[in-house]
Amino acid sequence: MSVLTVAGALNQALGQALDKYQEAVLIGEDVGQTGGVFRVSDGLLGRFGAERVIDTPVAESGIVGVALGMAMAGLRPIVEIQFMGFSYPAYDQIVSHVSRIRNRSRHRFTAPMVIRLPYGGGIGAAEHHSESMEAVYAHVPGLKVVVPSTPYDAKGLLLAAVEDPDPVIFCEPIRLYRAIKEEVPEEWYTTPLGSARVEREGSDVTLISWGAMMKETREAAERLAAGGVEAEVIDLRSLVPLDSQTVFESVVTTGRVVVVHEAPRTGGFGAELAAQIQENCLDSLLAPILRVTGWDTIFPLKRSEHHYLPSPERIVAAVEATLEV
Amino acid sequence: MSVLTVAGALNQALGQALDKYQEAVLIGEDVGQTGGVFRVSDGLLGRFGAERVIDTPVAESGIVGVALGMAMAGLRPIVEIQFMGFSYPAYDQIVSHVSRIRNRSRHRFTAPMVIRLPYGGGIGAAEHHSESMEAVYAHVPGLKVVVPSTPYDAKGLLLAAVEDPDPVIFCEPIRLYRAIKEEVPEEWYTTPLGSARVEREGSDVTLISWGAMMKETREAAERLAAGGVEAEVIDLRSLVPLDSQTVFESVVTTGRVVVVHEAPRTGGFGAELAAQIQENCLDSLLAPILRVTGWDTIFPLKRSEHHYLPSPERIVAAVEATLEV
Amino acid sequence: MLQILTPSGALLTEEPPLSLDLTRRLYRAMVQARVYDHKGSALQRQGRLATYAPFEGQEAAQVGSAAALEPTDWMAGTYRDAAAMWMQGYPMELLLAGRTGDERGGSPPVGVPVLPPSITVGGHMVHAVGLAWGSRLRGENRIAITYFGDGATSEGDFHEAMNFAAVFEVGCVFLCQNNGWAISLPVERQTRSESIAEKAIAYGMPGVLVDGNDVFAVYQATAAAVERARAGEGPTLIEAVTYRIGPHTTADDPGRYRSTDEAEEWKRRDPLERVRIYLSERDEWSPEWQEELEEAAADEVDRAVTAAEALVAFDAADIFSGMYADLPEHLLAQQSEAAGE
Amino acid sequence: MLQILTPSGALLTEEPPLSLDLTRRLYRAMVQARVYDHKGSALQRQGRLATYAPFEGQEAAQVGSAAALEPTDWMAGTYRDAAAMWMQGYPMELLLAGRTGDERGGSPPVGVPVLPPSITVGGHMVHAVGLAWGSRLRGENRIAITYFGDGATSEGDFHEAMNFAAVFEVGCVFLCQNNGWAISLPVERQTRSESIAEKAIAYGMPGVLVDGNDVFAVYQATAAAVERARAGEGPTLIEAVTYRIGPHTTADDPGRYRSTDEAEEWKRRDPLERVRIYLSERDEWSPEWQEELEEAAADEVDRAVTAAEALVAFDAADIFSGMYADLPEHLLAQQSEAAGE
Ligand SMILES: Cc1ncc(C[n+]2csc(CCOP(=O)(O)OP(=O)(O)O)c2C)c(N)n1
Ligand SMILES: Cc1ncc(C[n+]2csc(CCOP(=O)(O)OP(=O)(O)O)c2C)c(N)n1
Ligand SMILES: [Mg+2]
Ligand SMILES: [Mg+2]
Repeated sequence: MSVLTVAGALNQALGQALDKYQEAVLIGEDVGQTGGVFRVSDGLLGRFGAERVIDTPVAESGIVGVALGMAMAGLRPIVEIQFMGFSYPAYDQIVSHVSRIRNRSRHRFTAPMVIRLPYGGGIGAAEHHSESMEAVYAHVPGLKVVVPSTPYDAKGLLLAAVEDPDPVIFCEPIRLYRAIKEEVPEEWYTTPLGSARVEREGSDVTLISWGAMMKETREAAERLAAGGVEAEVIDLRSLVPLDSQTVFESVVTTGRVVVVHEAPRTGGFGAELAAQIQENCLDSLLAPILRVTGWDTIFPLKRSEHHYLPSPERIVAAVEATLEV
Repeated sequence: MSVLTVAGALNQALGQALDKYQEAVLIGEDVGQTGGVFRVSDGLLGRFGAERVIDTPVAESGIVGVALGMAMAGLRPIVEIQFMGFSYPAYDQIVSHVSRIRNRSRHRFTAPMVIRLPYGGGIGAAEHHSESMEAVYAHVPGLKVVVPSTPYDAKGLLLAAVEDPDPVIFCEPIRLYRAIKEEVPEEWYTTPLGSARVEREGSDVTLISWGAMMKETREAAERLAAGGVEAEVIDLRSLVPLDSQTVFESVVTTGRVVVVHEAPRTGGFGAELAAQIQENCLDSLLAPILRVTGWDTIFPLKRSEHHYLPSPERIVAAVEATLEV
Repeated sequence: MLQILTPSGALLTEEPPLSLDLTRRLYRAMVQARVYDHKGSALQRQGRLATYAPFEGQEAAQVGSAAALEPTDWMAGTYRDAAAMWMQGYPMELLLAGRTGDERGGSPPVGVPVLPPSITVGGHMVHAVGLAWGSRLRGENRIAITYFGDGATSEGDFHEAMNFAAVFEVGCVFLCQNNGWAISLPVERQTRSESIAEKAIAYGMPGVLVDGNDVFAVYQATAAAVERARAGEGPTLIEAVTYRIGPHTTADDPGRYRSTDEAEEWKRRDPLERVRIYLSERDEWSPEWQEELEEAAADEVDRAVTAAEALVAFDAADIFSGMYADLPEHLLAQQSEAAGE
Repeated sequence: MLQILTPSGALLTEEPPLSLDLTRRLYRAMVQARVYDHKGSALQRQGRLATYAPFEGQEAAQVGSAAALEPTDWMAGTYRDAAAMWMQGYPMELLLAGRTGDERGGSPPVGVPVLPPSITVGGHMVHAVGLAWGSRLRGENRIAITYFGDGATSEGDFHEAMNFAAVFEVGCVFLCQNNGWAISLPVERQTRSESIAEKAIAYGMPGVLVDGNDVFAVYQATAAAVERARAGEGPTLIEAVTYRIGPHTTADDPGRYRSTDEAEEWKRRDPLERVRIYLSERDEWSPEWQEELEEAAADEVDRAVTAAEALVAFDAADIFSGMYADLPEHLLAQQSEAAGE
């Protein structure tokens, strides 16, 4: 056991993955010499050499496409795209090829690869550096989409993603890279993809979130508890596959739901949750499912980030609104 | 008035747009010499010349990016991407630049452009030629997303999109290009973006759809009527902006909703509709909102298309399920 | 431009680059290709195939290059590269099955190192780079070849593939069949470079221009590039100058954008005819042999068509079963729903 | 490689390409740039700017090229091109406002033909092509220049921009500042081409290699390219060889990937010093004038900083108001919600 940040846990997991799988490679811009812009791959070039920790030219589509070729040749590539906002040049490779090669070839060629996307705002970065567009990956058949929010899960989910025989979009909350620390086992362990984590139990309302927004959600639950409202807090951890069962079980007890995400509201993954919940638990719903989300605007620059990011206040207000019904 | 197909109405609209706006240009692969793979721009090169009807190299990102530059210089480009499945190489230009230049420059530079995307399956085409990924555009702040289903609306919506000062993703249902004909006025008219059309009135259930799936939805409504069930049928026509009011008004009367789309279910635009409807009309809902959609699979090849595409039978069955509640 | 055998069958080098035996084999393969291609268009007209992309005129470019490979070398080609693909082991019936609209067409037997034909233009070249690179990291002695058209060179992914291959000295051969057209756009309006081969300079890579209708030239250039790749010296770009005699696909009408004179002109540079003359002058060709070849080729295509058409159609559950190694719950549920369970 | 003024200030041509007067103006602009740049890093350390991307060492490449433009010519540059941008009219306070994290920094006054700095690598070159092309279609006599780095040449969009410009003979000047590095990747591992200028061959476009630290050479090469563009003869690629003396951004630690020797070596080829010597040898420079320039430059930056910091922060409603010409209903509703109404 050591006490690690999310970045530290990911670093450990990457090292262990490269250790265990001779066929694993880490590939991306500046992942080697500098250890990545967030230093998540710090030290790995030294340990595993330039054949397996590969600094590439600035070409995201090429990175993903070449990694797919490697995967089909029997490697297990772990791709880093520097920021989720720079994954769009690779969108075609991801949607048209990575997600499809298994089906196109009826299992003959496969894409056991992980695409790591640091995502989310709150660090005062320039435009394009604060994206939360997980929904445009969750809608793509053939992908899995995973979002850890704690050091423990970051390691467990990353190792599960590396083991997975299918491509995984692995969203890493930038804001949480170094915001929290916890004990993380040294040894190899995996957190199954598709299992949500009930982080806090409660019977008055269900709060559902993932990734960076878990921090605000957690804080809101604490404030609500102080006011006598017991919120059940679910960290989805994985959007595809989705652990609907855990969600439904909670909703059936509480009857009230607030979904929290940083992405723009329209067409965000919160919509999918609301659709599934109402379809499966309509009779249990005591109030409409509310969404506390980023607005349908461009993520603002540093001086205005606070106007955009869902806050504990907004979450609490939404819960209060559902309790009034 | 003349009786036109969807393709014919679009052709007329393109000609009128190029006529009215000297700054309008049509740009894409094979749009000129051949009149487009679907012949939607037939005859326009001859009428307007190669400066305004531009056959480009095979490079979708370049087409969209260059068109954005033209738009910022004061033109009004109408882009054709041959099939929606080939718009992904341009996803970065659309998401990172076309949708954002207005906000990035606080109205100083704008993108009054239309991006035409023939979309949808059912014509037995090769892989990538049958995409229905409107949701990955609807989630992008700064865009508008429009989908006509009739010749009349095809013309009216296209002219509205051309007039619009902001970028419009214009999805053209391939399967309907020549499937229906109706009277279309010769003169210039626009169908406002963001207004749904109640195609059929009914009080038992609300069927919501758009684009190609209107055909199956209409057919389902007819079959239901034969069985004594009166369905209200709404053609959304525009996903962003969305005419929520028309939807809610119908739901309040019927209390039952089935959303029909061709796109994969998870994260499709049907989820957004369900989320909004339950949020605004929960008390009116007599049954869960159901979604009849494409599956979360790759759109299959010719021999299996019928296993994928929502059919009138599936829609009728869903309606019957909601009526049983 | 490298040419070894002129359109009239004259040899421009002292020694032929191929034995007579191999020449006869390649001629046979080209006859096979021609017969397959005509049959493909005919089947489409009968409604037995979905849209078909003819490659008449490009037989030497495909056959000559594929002949230079080892059986384990990777191949990533396009919808128009059937002959190259089956020469590298892709079963003809699967190529046809793909064209009937059956997913199983994309699934060559284990051991066949050929990706299913690329339908997107430009997206597959990076895969070839990754295949060769991945095999190198695994210590395998395999290189890759990727086929693409003149139009594909305009896509960003062509650029990224070429650059990655060059920077990392990947053993990948880039074989461009410049057939003059990308649907309705002539190559002169696709690019302003003097040739496509010349684009190699931008990547510090050798670029070779060959007469793509000369099977000797194509073979020789590809063999050299393959040798270079296998020796770990990196990639090569080969431009095989050829012509698409037929329409872009059976859905296309070339009358809208080009004169028939052009195709007639190119027919005089036919890739098969010059080899026929060459062999004939050496008493290695006879009308009887030609007939034999054509019959065998037709039989082979018929056999493949029968096999492709014998595939029992998918049921609804099958369109799910290719999606993941293990279907997640929501897909299992949808699968049952689709199967009407 | 075109060089006119050596690092030691010697003129390699008989006649200087610029008058002494213009030389003094460009020197002044470079001093302004140097002062701005140092101040930018300092302000970032004080927490007054978000991450800042220094461009010390690249002053001649930016100033020399921008000086060759007409005031109405379009410009699309990057996060590292402040000097080029303000020379073309982009207010310095807006560049700084952008760096404080204020959207208004992206909004130059009407009439300033400069796009806000590109943050994505490679995406803006196609815009420059469209701007020049669009202006041509409107019958305006405007060309475009786009600035980008060595790293950006690896992106697919570079390729597509170059190809479109060449095929359609668009009046666009592609100015690559090859500063040796793309974050931690040296240019030798970015591409295997002999030079970046040479990549022009792939597009049938002239490519020019210049000493990017020689303001005379950069000016002359750009003026020629601009003239060519304006005459309707099409695009040119210019590679200005220079060096990023500072870190990639204030968040970067170059110690992780390069030796300080390299920067020291390049400081001996400083773009300002050679002009100083040149002017000084012609009695056009004095320590007093230098002091005057530096003071004026510092005043100008201070003025700009004050103006940038004087912008009253957005309220919540403002983050919506830039989204569409007319806000649709759902955004109006969200705007009220955000404003707590
Ligand atoms: C990304 C993408 N864009 C557009 C298309 C439509 N399309 C199919 S083939 C083709 C032309 C390709 O020309 P070329 O590369 O020369 O190959 P050829 O067809 O001549 O063999 C186009 C534009 C596509 N399949 N994929
Ligand atoms: C599409 C995209 N990918 C990655 C990045 C991250 N990034 C920012 S600057 C940079 C290096 C660019 O190098 P170069 O083009 O040489 O310009 P320089 O920074 O040296 O001026 C990278 C990779 C980005 N901003 N955009
Ligand atoms: Mg071609
Ligand atoms: Mg650089």
